[in-house]
Amino acid sequence: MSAAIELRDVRKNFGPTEIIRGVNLSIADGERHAVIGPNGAGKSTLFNLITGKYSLSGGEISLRDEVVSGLAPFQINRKGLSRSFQVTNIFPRMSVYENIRCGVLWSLGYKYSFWHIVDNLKDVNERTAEILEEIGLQARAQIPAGVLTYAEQRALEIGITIAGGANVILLDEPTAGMSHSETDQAIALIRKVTEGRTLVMVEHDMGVVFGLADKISVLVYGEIIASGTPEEIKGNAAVKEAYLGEEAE
Amino acid sequence: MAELIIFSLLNGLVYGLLLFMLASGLTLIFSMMGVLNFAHASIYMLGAYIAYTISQYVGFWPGLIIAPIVVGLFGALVERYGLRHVHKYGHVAELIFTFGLAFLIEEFVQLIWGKQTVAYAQPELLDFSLFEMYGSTFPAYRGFMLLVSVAIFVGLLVVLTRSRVGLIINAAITHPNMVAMLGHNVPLVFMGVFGVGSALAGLAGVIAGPVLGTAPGMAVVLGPIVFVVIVVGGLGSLVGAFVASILIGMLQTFAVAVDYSFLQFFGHLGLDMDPDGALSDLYTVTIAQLGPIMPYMLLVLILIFRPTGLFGTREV
Amino acid sequence: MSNMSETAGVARKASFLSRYAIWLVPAIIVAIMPPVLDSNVAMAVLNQMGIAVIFTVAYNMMLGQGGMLSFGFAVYFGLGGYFAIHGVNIISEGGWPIPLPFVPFLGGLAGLAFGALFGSFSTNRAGTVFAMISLGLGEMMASSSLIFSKFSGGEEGITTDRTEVPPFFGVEFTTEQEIYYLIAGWVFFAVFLMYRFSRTPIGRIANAVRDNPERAEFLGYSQKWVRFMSFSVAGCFAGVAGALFALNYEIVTEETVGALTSGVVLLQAYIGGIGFFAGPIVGAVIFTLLQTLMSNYTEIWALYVGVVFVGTVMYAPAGLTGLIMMHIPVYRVGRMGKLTVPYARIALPALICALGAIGFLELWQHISAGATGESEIHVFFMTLDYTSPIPWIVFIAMFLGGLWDARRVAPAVADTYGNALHYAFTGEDQ
Amino acid sequence: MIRRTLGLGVAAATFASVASFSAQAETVKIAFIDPLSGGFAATGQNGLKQYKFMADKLNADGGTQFEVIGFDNKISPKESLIQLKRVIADGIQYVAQGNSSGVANALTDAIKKHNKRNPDKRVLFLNYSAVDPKLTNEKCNFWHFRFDANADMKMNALTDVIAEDKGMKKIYLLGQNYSFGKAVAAAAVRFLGEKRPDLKIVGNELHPIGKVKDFTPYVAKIKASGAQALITGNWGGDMLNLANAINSSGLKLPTYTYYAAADGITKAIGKGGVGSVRLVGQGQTNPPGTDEWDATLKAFKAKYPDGDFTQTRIATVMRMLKRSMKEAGSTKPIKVAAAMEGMEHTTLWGDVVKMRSSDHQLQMPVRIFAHSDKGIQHDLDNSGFGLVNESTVTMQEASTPTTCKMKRPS
Repeated sequence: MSAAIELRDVRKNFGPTEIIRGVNLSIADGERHAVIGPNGAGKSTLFNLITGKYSLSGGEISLRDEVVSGLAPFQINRKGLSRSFQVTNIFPRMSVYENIRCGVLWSLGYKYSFWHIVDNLKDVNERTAEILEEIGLQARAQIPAGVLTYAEQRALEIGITIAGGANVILLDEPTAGMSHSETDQAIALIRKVTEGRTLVMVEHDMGVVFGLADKISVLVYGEIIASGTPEEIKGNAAVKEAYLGEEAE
Repeated sequence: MAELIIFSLLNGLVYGLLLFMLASGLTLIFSMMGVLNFAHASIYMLGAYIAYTISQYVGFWPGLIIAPIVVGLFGALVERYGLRHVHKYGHVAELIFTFGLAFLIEEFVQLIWGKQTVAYAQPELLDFSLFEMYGSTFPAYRGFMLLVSVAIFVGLLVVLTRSRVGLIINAAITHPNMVAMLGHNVPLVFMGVFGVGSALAGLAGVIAGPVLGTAPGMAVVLGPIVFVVIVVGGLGSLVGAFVASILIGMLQTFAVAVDYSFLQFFGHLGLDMDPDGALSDLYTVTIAQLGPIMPYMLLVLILIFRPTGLFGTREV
Repeated sequence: MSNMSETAGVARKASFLSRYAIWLVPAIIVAIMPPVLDSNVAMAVLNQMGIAVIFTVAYNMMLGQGGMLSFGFAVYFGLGGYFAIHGVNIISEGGWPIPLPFVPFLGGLAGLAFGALFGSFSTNRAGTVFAMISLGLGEMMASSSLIFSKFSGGEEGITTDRTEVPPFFGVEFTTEQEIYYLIAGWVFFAVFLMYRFSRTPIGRIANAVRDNPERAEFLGYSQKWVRFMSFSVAGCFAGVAGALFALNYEIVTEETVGALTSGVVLLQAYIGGIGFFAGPIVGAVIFTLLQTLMSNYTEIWALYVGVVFVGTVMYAPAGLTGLIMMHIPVYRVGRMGKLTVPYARIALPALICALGAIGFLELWQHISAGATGESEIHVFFMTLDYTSPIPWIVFIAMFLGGLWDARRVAPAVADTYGNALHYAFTGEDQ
Repeated sequence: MIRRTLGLGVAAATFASVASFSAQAETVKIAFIDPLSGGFAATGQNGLKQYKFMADKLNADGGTQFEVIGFDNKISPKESLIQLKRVIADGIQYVAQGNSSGVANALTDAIKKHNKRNPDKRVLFLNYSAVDPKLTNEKCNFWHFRFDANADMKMNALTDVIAEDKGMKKIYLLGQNYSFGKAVAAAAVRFLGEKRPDLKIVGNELHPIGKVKDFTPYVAKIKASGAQALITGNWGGDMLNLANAINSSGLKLPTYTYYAAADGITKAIGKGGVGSVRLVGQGQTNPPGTDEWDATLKAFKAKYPDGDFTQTRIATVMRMLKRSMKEAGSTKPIKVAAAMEGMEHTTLWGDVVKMRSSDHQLQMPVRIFAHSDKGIQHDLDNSGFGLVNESTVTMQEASTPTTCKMKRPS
């Protein structure tokens, strides 16, 4: 089985500061992989490198054996990788429905079409309605996204991310800032919508991580110090020292 | 030839320094507040008109002081009651607001002072020639313009590098988000900078009015050029604005002096082009004729290839 | 027609009539205008309006829908005009069998070509960088049009005689009425196409890129390419408008590509409301009316337009259309009646304030215009003597009094509206 | 200015009628389309005053009454055509324009087209100052009459003076970059080439019209070229700014001009131009020629203390128009035009002039004036300086041939 994503000796400097210092990571198809680590460990930077927002200072990233490092975000997205953002990143002045539809349009091949009328595209509208149902926002479809509640916006964020039908989904702290009950709903939602896809997520909430992930990597100071199943990570002494121990205090 | 170069240098310097007086205020405002103030040149025009009115009653010299102060206060009011109000709608709305303000100022100027050029004259005290060279004279008034501009440049430099206010402004230019965290009253600083920037533009108007003519169209002529200066100079760089001002001043003055065209260039290469052909405009055009386009070509090229400008540290 | 709160469409099952009424009703009105009005002046005003409508809607494809603020959009308008006018001259000299109504295609092609050319390097970024590049390009093209006079005719511009081209079903376009129908036809065609464009995938994605270019990139869209396409298409329709201008006035000069033309289109779009498809249409219609009608009565009409513009930017950033649209929810629940009295209450002092200001400015204008020997002027159909202090005092008092009262009642009126809106959304009073 | 907009028929009394007149006399409206704002406004505003003044003067004699209405064209050909549409919609059939040949070229085309398309609403174009030779040559048409000497006629006279100065070897041409400026440059090159092939043109430059505020760089260039004299057709703000720049650089150079007088220019030239600035024109003011002309100039000054009656041909336009209407017994443009063709007329200052039928170019004596403060009866800009007669070229000598093939409406 080929790896969904593979990082080989990935490095990133900002000026003289090295943020990512040679990360090697291979994530198998269909795996749910969580990246954890203390603040400032470089988790978000790693996401930004994978998705093409930042360019690499060294190393190589491939998606299904195809090298994607050096491509623009939209090019990487077209190869089947989609991401969400830590800070809610939606289209605030457009309706919820349109937010989702923007993601759907590309994947169904309408791309930059200037001939089709969106309202008449049955496949697009059906797919959009499906996703809306999945994320539980059907009732809010016509509301401008900017006026949704925070939890709804997070759900929409995930909805937009999966709307393109990407096989590899990167979620950046999907439950940040949520209450307990909201978090539980979010876990259920993520589990549901990423069924059969590869999931990579950055998360602080250990409950979410251990509830969702098949495998966990621990990133500390730009290096992966451990990688394994939740049980292995729980038992790893180095991790405890560097991260979990700190968390326990 | 030497005389042409010397006089072109002097005239370019006068024009360039005049541009700097406008650009310095604009670049401060732009760097701190992120607002490209379209009305800046209109404020320059207001300075000239107000000084003209003052000169009708008490002569040129009081106007030199009073007009910039009046205009500065006007600028501060614009910031306080206009720009600050629009700020919540974002930068594009601010840009459009200043654009509308420029339009409005021009209309009000026409309402108050009429549509024709007004007879704003230089003071008789300076109505003599400073020196003569190769049979041409250099008017004392231009010397005075040079003097005022240089004094302003030096003054700004001293204030910005030596004083406490200067330190705050410097910090605000390079890190606009940091100043609030240091506990300074940011709205007050903004209002102050807008007022001082306007006063500088007003002063430029006061001294340029008699030479370039005081007419309702004077803002439109200079406004876009000042934008070129600050973009080329670079965001947040007063030195950049200075260098770019002189550069544009020289560029425009020297361009007039050069009658060279592509036709001649091709001629040197041994190519004969038909000077009356259908596309002949493209190669018979002389550098002198291209003078008005050059700053804008520079602007577009800079924005495409070096959006930070020559001396800037941040992108526009 | 709002594109801020787009609806699903699939859910909407509009009958044929109500769906097309929005196009049909204006079409009928436009068609019967000439016999009803029967005036060349009115035709001239309407022709100008039609051209402004296409131009402004095209502009808003960039500003309102694509988030690109251009200060040099006249470039495409003017080039469309130049190409069209050369086209007419070539057609009439060469005896080509191309009738006049097809000439705007030429303008559109020119606009498209130059839109694509300049768009290719100016759409990398939105915001201030884009605005400044557009300003630079605008100034460059305006100056160039004076220098390259073989193409542009320099200061004098290029003129033509539109009746020299082959007649179109016997119509030679000699009268204002005939050219009116040509322009009106093109207005419907162009506005329909532009509306249609806003409903296509690229049109929707242009909105997405406007709102959040980064997010759009992570959905597979190149923000540059999306902007580039909107830009080129907008340039195309600006070219069509420029061509119609050339056909209407039979002259194209450097001002057609100049900064003032670029500024006016921004003014029109913004006053009308850039957030709505219909906004720029409203803006173009109102601006043209102000420009043509108001200038019959006052020399300082542009000043009033400036005041309206700055007022719009400050207090009604959604434009006139926005003011109407914000009442639609209230209207739907039948609560407009509750707003009538408070609105009338504030309209009265506001009107007094405005009349005072206008009277004052008119008096002032007549002083500075310096009409020799006459001290009588006509304001609001009254004859006033501006050397007497009385009209001055009255106008100033009206202005200040109206302003004071309007500001006093404004918060209460705003509250009433807020309550009505609250009711519209929640079904209960606050 | 359109009174019946959108068919509302609102009769706003925007313009008070200029004078009281007898009830039966017909009132003819004349649309004055010229720059009333911007850099050339001074010239346009002064022209409008002269038209209104002449209208009042002629109205006082009884007969056909004139009303002159100003339309601001911002010196733009496009704006002029928009104003022309208003003028036509207002039912005005006489258009007076003079500033900028670019505008005149556009207007003459538009009026020709309009008259062809609307034979019932024809318009007559009274060109009092746009001197591009094209207007009475390849672009000539029946509806256009020119009352000013064209650029060729004027240059012919100017170069006569220059040619006599045997010491003159190098000359510089500077003009505005539009049809008139180009026409002046072309005429100068042609006539100097004919009259003084040895004379070298060391600079032939066109600058953007109305855009240059500071001519100092141009003056430096002229100085550097070693020119002994300057020929310029600049007018309005462009002449004013040029004069200021020449003065402030201390350059003392013989300058041959078309329009370097009044509207602030005479004042700006001041002492520096005495003995060096010359101007080609036709109506003399110092000495005034006739008593009536002297009285007219004085009356104008009394009414408009800040103005000057500088565009003397305006007097001729109005007087010839009134005479044509009387002779035609009609105010219909086609009849008036027919009466005006070939008309011989004595101007207020005593010259005999003739409207040539073949091209509608008024034939007249052309004079060279010198800027001076000696022998001035009527100064300009209230400066004490004015224009004195230096030499006169007779009507026959001043005449230049035309290529016009006049087509008359049947």
